[in-house]
Amino acid sequence: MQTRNSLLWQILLLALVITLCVFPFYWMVTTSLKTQIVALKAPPVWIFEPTLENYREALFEDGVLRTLINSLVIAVSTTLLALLLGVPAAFALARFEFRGKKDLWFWFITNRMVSPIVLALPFFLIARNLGLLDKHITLILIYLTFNLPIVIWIVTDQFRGIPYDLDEAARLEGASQFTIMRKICLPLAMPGVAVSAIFSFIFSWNELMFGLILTRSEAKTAPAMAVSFMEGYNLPYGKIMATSTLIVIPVLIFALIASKQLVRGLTMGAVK
Amino acid sequence: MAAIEIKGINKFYAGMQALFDVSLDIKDGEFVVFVGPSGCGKSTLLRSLAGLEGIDSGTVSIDGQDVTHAEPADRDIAMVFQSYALYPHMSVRENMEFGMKVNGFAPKLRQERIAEAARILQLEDYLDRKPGQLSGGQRQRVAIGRAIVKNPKVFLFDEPLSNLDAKLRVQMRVELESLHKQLKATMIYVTHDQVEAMTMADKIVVLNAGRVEQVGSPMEVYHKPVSRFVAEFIGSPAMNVFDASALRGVDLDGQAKFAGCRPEHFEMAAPGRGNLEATVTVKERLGGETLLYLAVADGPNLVARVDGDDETRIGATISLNIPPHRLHQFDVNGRAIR
Amino acid sequence: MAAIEIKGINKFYAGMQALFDVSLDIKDGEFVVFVGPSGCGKSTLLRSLAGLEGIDSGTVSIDGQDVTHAEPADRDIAMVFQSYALYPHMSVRENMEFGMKVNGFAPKLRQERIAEAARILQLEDYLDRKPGQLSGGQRQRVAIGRAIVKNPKVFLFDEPLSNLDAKLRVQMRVELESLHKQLKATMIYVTHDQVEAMTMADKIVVLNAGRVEQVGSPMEVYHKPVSRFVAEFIGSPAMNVFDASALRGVDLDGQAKFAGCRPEHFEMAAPGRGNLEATVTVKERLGGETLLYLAVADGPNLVARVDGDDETRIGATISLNIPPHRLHQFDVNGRAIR
Amino acid sequence: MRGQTSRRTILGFIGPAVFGLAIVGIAPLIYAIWTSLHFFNLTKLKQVEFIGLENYWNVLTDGVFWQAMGRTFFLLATALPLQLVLGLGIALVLHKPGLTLLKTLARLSLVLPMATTYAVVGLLGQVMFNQKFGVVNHLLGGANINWIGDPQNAFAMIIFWDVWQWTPFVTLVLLAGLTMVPGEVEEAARLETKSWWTVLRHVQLPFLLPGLTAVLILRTADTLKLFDMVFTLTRGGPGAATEFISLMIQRVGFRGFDQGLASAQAVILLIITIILARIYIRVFYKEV
Amino acid sequence: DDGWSLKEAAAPYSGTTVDVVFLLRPGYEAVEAMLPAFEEETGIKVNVIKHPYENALGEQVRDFVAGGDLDVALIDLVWIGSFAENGWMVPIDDIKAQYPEIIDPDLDMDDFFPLPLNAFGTWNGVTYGLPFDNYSGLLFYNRCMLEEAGFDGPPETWAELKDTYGPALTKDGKYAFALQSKRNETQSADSFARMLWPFGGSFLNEEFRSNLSSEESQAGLKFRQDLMQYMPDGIVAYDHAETVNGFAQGDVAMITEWSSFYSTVVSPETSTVAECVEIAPEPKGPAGRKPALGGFSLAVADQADEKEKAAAWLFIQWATSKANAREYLERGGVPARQSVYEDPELAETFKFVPALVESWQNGVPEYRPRFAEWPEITEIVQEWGTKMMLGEVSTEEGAKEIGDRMEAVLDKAGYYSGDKPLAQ
Ligand SMILES: Nc1ncnc2c1ncn2[C@@H]1O[C@H](COP(=O)(O)OP(=O)(O)OP(=O)(O)O)[C@@H](O)[C@H]1O
Ligand SMILES: Nc1ncnc2c1ncn2[C@@H]1O[C@H](COP(=O)(O)OP(=O)(O)OP(=O)(O)O)[C@@H](O)[C@H]1O
Ligand SMILES: [Mg+2]
Ligand SMILES: [Mg+2]
Repeated sequence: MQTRNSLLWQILLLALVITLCVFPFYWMVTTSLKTQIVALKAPPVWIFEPTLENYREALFEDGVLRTLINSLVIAVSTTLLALLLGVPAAFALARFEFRGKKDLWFWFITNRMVSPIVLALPFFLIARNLGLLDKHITLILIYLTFNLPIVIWIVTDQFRGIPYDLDEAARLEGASQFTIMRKICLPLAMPGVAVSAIFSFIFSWNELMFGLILTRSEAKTAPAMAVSFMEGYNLPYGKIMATSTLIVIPVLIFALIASKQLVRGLTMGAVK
Repeated sequence: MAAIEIKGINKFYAGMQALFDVSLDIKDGEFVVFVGPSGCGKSTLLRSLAGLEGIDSGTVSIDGQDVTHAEPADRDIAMVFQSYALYPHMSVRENMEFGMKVNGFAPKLRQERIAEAARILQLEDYLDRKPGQLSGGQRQRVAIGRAIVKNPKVFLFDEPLSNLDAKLRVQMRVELESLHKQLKATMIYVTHDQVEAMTMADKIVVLNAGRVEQVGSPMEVYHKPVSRFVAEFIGSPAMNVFDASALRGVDLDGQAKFAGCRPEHFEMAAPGRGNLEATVTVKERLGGETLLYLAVADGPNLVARVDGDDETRIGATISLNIPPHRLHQFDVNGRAIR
Repeated sequence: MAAIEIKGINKFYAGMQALFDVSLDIKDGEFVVFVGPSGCGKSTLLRSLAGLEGIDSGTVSIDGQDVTHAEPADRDIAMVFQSYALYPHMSVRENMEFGMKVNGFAPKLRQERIAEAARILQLEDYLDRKPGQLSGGQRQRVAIGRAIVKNPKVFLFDEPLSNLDAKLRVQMRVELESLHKQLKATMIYVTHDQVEAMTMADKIVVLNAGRVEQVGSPMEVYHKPVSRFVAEFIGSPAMNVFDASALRGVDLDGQAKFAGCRPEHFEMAAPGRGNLEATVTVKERLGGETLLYLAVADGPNLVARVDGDDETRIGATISLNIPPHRLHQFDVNGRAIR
Repeated sequence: MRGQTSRRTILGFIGPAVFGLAIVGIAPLIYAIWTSLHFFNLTKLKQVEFIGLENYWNVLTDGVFWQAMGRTFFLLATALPLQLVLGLGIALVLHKPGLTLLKTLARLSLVLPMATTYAVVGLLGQVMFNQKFGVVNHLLGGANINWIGDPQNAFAMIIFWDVWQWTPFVTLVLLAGLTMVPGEVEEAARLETKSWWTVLRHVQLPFLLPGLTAVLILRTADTLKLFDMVFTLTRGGPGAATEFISLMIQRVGFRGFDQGLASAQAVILLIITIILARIYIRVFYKEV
Repeated sequence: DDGWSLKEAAAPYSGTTVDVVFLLRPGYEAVEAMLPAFEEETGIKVNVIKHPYENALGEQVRDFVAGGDLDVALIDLVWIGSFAENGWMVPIDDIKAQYPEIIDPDLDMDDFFPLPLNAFGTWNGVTYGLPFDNYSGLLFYNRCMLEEAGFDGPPETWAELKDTYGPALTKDGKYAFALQSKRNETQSADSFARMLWPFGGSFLNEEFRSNLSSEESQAGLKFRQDLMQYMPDGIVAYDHAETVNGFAQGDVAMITEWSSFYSTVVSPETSTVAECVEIAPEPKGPAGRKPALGGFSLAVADQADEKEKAAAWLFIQWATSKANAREYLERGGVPARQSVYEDPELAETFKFVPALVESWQNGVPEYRPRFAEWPEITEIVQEWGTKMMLGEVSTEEGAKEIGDRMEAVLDKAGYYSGDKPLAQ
C-alpha cells in the first residue's frame, strides 16, 4: 500500500542516487577523451570532439597496460590466497569451539586496522633482504594483511548462518570436517565468499601505498602508475583520467557481475 | 538390523542435566517410538545414540559392540532429521549419493541403490531437482531416501512428519511402515503425534523430563499406563483424571487418590444411575465423532467422546458410567495402582 | 466486532494469479475458518484483508467502510502469524506493549491489558523473558496475547497452532474458543488441521487453487460437500471415493460417476449381503478406534474406521454396507449430485 | 559435540591463516615497534640508537600530531554520520517493494563509487573541483568557489568524496541487515503503526546492529588510515587543513625519513583504533 | 684528438645495465630521446625509472638504505648534503683514479657554470655530480597583457612588481602575478625561499641559528603576504602546473618559474599566449637580484658494483658532455655548459637564454640549505609557510615556529654540540 506521494519521493531519491554515483564516473570518462586544451577550458565543455589519443599514449607509451596486467595478477592471486587461507579459518571459527576463539577472531580483524604506513618500511627492508623487491609475490603476500581479515569476517558470518543440521547429517554419513566444509558449507556460503572475494579484489586492486613503495617497474601496479603522472610540473589531465578509467573499468566489470551477491553476502552477522 | 543396548546414560548441557540414567533394550528389527513433552530429552537421546552428542556417563552398544566412543560415521546409523537437513545445493540424486560417495562406493552400486530407493519412495521423476523445488512431502521422502541408500543397521527418525499436513502425514506413515517391513531394520522414531506413536510402534518409550517413564507396547501404555503422567500424555483427547472422591458407587483401592477414565470409555447410564452426574457445557462435532465437554457439580471438568451423530444438547444433564476395567486409579504420587 | 465484506478480489503475483474473484461475507463476531491445500491462497487472502498485500481488483470493506486502500495500521486488525513473528529483541511484556505504545495508549491502561492477557494465557511467569527463551507453546501464546491486548475489531490467525504438539494444541484450541466467546470479535482462522476447522468454525471456507469452493457450517461441508474436492479434503482419514460401478445393489443417480463414503460410515453386513466385499490388509489400532485398510477385489482400496476393540483379523474378508443417506455421489466433473 | 573437534583438526583449519598473517602482519609490526623505540632516521642510519620511549613522548606532546588527530576525528564525526544517515535512507528505500527496475539500476550504480580506486577519486576531485575549469563550480551556476585552495572548502570536499565513496558500502551492509528482518516480524509492526521511523527504531534496528558495528569498525579504521584520496587531491593542504593523521605519519616517515617517530605515531594510532573497535563491539554488538 | 672514443672505452662494460631515477620533466625527456644512440654505441643499457619529483627522494633513499639496484644518484641541490654524508655517491676524483681509461679527455669541468657545479655537484669541497638538469628562476611575462596595461617592459624590482604592476594588472578575473606555493618542495623552494634572499634574509645565520625572525627575513615574508592580493585565490594549492597553466591560459600576467617551462608556455599545443611570452631575470630586491636556483646533478652511486660504476660514469659523462649539450638544449633540456650558450643565435630561438646566463652569474648556492637535515626542515617550512600564507599564523609566529623546530632538528643532528662542523 504505497501512496502516490511516497512513490514520487522514492523515484526522486533513487534518481538522485543514480546521478550522484554515475556522474563523477561519466566526467572521468569524458575528460579522458579530451585533449589538454579542451580539458582546461573554462567553463568546462560538454560537447567536444573525442580523442583516444590519451588512451593510446597511456597504454602504449607509458606502459599502463603492463601495470594493469600486474595489478590483475596481484589482485587475483592475493584474493585466491586469502580465500584459500581464510575460508578454512572462517569455518573453524564458525563451527568449532576452542579456547581463545573470540580473541583470535578479533586479532584477525585487527590486522585490517593496521595502517599500511607502519608495515611499509619494515616490509620493504625484509623484502629487500630476501630479494623480493619489485616482485608480484611481495604484494600478493602483504595484501593478505587486509584481505584475510575481510574474508574471515564475512565468511565466518556466512558459515554461521548455515544450519548445523547439515553438518551433522554429513558427519553421520562419514564425511570428514574438510569434506563438510568443501562439499556442504562452502557451496552454501557462496554469497559471502563472493562478496569477500569482490572486496578482497577491490581493496588489492586499489591499494596504493604498498604498490608505491614495494615496486618499481616489474611489478608496478596501476594506481601507483596513475599517481606517478602527478608531477607538479605538468598535469596531463586527459591522460590521468584515461589511466583512471582504465583502472576502474576492470574492477567495475568484476563488481557489476557479482553485484547480485553483494547484498546476500554482506550480512556481517545479522543472522540470528 | 541390530540390537541396541543403552545403559545408564547421563547427559549434561552446561551444568543442566538433560538425561537421567536412561537405560533401554531395543531388539533387532524393532520399531521403537520415543514420545514425551517438548524438552523432555527425545532429541538428545536420539543424538546420543547417533554419536552427535557426547554423553557424560553410561554406555551404548550396537549388536553387542560398545560404540560409546565411536565416531558417528562408524556406528552404521542413518538419521532423518526433523528439518530434513537436505543439502540445498545438491540435486535429489546428489543428496542420496553424497554419503556413498564419501564412503567410496562404486559408482555402479551407487546408481543401483538410488534407483531402488527412488522406486520405493516414488521419487523417480524428481531425481534431478533441487530440494527447493520440491513439496514438503517430497523433501521428506528424499531425507528418508538418503537414509535408505546407506542400508544401515539402525534408522533414527526425529519427528520426521511434523511439518506435513494431515493428509500427507497419513500417506507417509503408511509408507514408512511398509518400509520397515521390507527392510527389517531397527528403527527409532521420535514423534509428538499420538496416531503415529500408536500405529507404528512395536514399543513405545515415554520420556518425562529426561527420565524413562514407561516402556511398552502401544496397547500397554494406552490401557495400562504406569503413571498419571503417561495416562494423561497418551491418547487424544487426554484421559480425564480427577479426584477419586468425585466418583459414586465405585470400589476404589485404599491408596487411590486420583481416578481416571478415557473420553471414549464413558458409558451413558440411565439418569441418576451412573458413577458421575454431569452437565454438557460445550459440544464439538468433528464429523465422525463428537466431543462433549462436561461439568460435574463441585467436581472435575470432563471430556467424553461420543458418536458423530450424538444428539445430546448443550446444557443437558447426563449420567455416566465407568466400566470397572476402564477405570484407572493413581496414588498420591501419581503412580498407577493395579 | 465488525462485519467484513470481500467483493471480487483478484490477486496476481508476478503474472501468476493467486486469487480468482474471491467474494465473501463475514458477519460481525463470526468465527470463520479458511481451509484448503497448501498453496491454495489462504495466506494470500488473509494478508490481503490485513492490507499487507496489495490486491489487483476487488474491494474489502470492514463495518461498511471501504478499506481497500487503507494502510494496515488503519484497519484495526490484529494478526497472529504462523511463525509467531515475535520481536526477538523484546521481552514478552515489550512484545505485547509495543502496539499500544506506538498507538499512544496510557501506561496504566497498557499494564492493565497486559496483566489481563497474561492471566488468560497463563503467561504471568514469563513476562520478562525474551522469545528465544520460551518454548513453542509459550511463544504461540505471546503472539496471541499481542493480538488480544490490541482489542481489535478483527482477528486474523494464520495457522497459529501448527507448530504445537497434540496436547498443547487441544489446550490452545479451547482457549481460543473461549476467547472468542469472551471478546465477541470477528475471527478469521487459517488451518490445515481438520479438528480445529470442524470444532472452532461458525463457518468454513474451503479454498481450492485461489477459488472459493464451498462456504458453509462445519456440518454442511462435512455432510454435504459440493464437490469431490471438498469431500476428500474434509475429514480424516479422507472420504473413500471410488468408481460408482464398484457398488452392488445401490440405487444411483444416472449422472453419478463416482461414489463416496466416509470411513466411519461403513456398516458391517452379513457376509455376502453388503454393498461391497472387502479383505482387510492393514489394521491400525489407535487406542480409542481402529482403522481397517480394505481391498475390494478388482476395485478400490478403502479405509474403514471401527471401534477401538474391533477384533477383525488381517486377511479376513468382510462385507460392508453403505447406508443410503451416507452415500455421496459425484458427476464426471466431480460436482456433488443431490 | 560442537566442542569435541580434535585439536589437530582445528589447527589444520586455522593454522595456515594464523601462520600466514603472523608472517606478513606480525613480523613487520614487531619491527615497527622496535624502530619506534630507536632514533631511526633513514638518512642517518649511522646514528641509530635506543632511546626508549622518547619517540612516544615526543608524539604525545606534539601539538601537530594531536591537531592531525583532531582533524581526523572531525572528519570521522562529520562523514560517518552522513554516510550512516544517507546509507540508511537509501537502504530503506531499496528495501521497499516496487520500482524494481529503478532499484536494480540504483543498486548497480552504487557499485561505481565503491569500485573506484581511492587515488583515482582524488585525481577526479582535482579535475571536478578545480576553481576554474571544474565542472562542480559550473554546475553550481558558474560559482567561483575556491575548493582546493581554501581550508574549509577543501575539508568539505574531502567529506564529500569520502561520503560519495563509502555511502554505497554502508548502504549495502544495512540493506543486507534489513533483508535479515523476518518478513512477518516487519509486517506485524506495520499492522501496529504507519510510522516508518517507529518500525525502524524498534523493529529493524536490532537486526542492523551487527552490520552497523562492522561499518563503524571498518570506517573508523579506514578513516584513520585515509591516505590515498587526500594525498592525490590536496596532499594535506592547503596549509594543514586536510592533513589527516595518516598523511602526517607518511610525511614524517617517508618524507622526513624519521621512521622511529613515524612508527611511534603509527603504533599509537593502532592502539587507538583497537580501543575504539573494542568499544564498538561492546556497546553495539549485542546479540539480537 | 688522442684517439679516445666512447665506444672503445665502453667496450668492457657492454651489456651492463645502469639503473637511474628520472623525473617527469622536459630535461629528462630530452635525454631519454637521445638514449638509443648511447645504448647502441656502448652496448650499455640504461634502465630509466620515472618518478614525479615528490617521490624521487624517497625512492632513492630507500634504495640506498637497502643496498638496492640504483647505479646513478640523481641529486637535487638540497639532497647533496644528505647523500654525501651517507656515502651514497662516489667522488669524481675516485672515479678518475679508479677508471682512468674511461674519462673523456674533453670532460672539461671548467666549462660548467661554477654556480650549478658548486651548488648541486659539490659538497664540502668534494665534487660528486655533474650538473644535468639545471634551473634558474626567471620572470615569464605576458607582453600583450603588460602592453595593454601601459607597460612596455617587465618590472625591474619586486617592489615595482607589487606596487605598480600589481594594481594595474589585477582586474576582470585576471591577476598580475602567481607564485606557486603548494605545500611540498614547491612551497619551500619556489615560494618561501624566493622571498627571503632578495630582501637580505636567509634561513640560518653564521651560528647556524634561525635567521627567519631577522628584520630582513621578515621583510621578505611580509612582502609575500602583501603580494598575495595580486595573486589568484587559493594560491597555496598552486603547484608549477597550475601556475604555468594560469599563465599559459592568459589569466596571469607574470610568473616566476624555472627555465625549463619555456617549452610549455611557447608551445601552441599547451599555451594560448605563446605569441606574447617574454622572459626576463627575476626582479631585484633590496639585497639585489637573488633568483631562485635549482637543479640536479648525476653522480655514480656507491652501491653499484665495479662494472656498473664504470658504466654509470660513462652515461653521466655522456649526458652532460659538451658535445651533446646543443642537442640536449634543442630537445628541451637546459645544459649547464657555458660553451653552448656562446652562440648568439641561440637567444633568438630560446628567449630565456640571456636571462638564464645572467642569473647564473650571481645566484646563491645555499639558496636553500643543502645539508643532510634539509628533508626534515623542508617539511617544517612547507607546513608553516603555507599557514602563514593562509593567515593562520602571522609571519612572526610562523618564523618562530619554523625557527624553533628547525633548530631542534639541527640540535639533534649535533651541530650545536660541536659534533658536526657547521656545513656551508
Ligand atoms: N545445546 C543445548 N544446550 C543447552 N541445553 C540444551 C541444548 N539442547 C537441548 N537442551 C535442553 O535439553 C533438554 C532436552 O532437549 P531435547 O532437544 O532433547 O528435547 P526434545 O525432547 O527433543 O524436545 P522437542 O519435542 O521440543 O524437540 C531441553 O530442556 C533443552 O532445553
Ligand atoms: N510473494 C509471492 N510471489 C509469488 N508467488 C507467491 C508469493 N506468495 C505466494 N505465492 C503463490 O501464491 C499461491 C498462494 O500462496 P499462499 O501463501 O496464499 O498459499 P497458502 O494457501 O497459504 O498455502 P500454505 O498452506 O502452504 O501456507 C501459491 O501458489 C504461492 O506459490
Ligand atoms: Mg527434539
Ligand atoms: Mg500460508
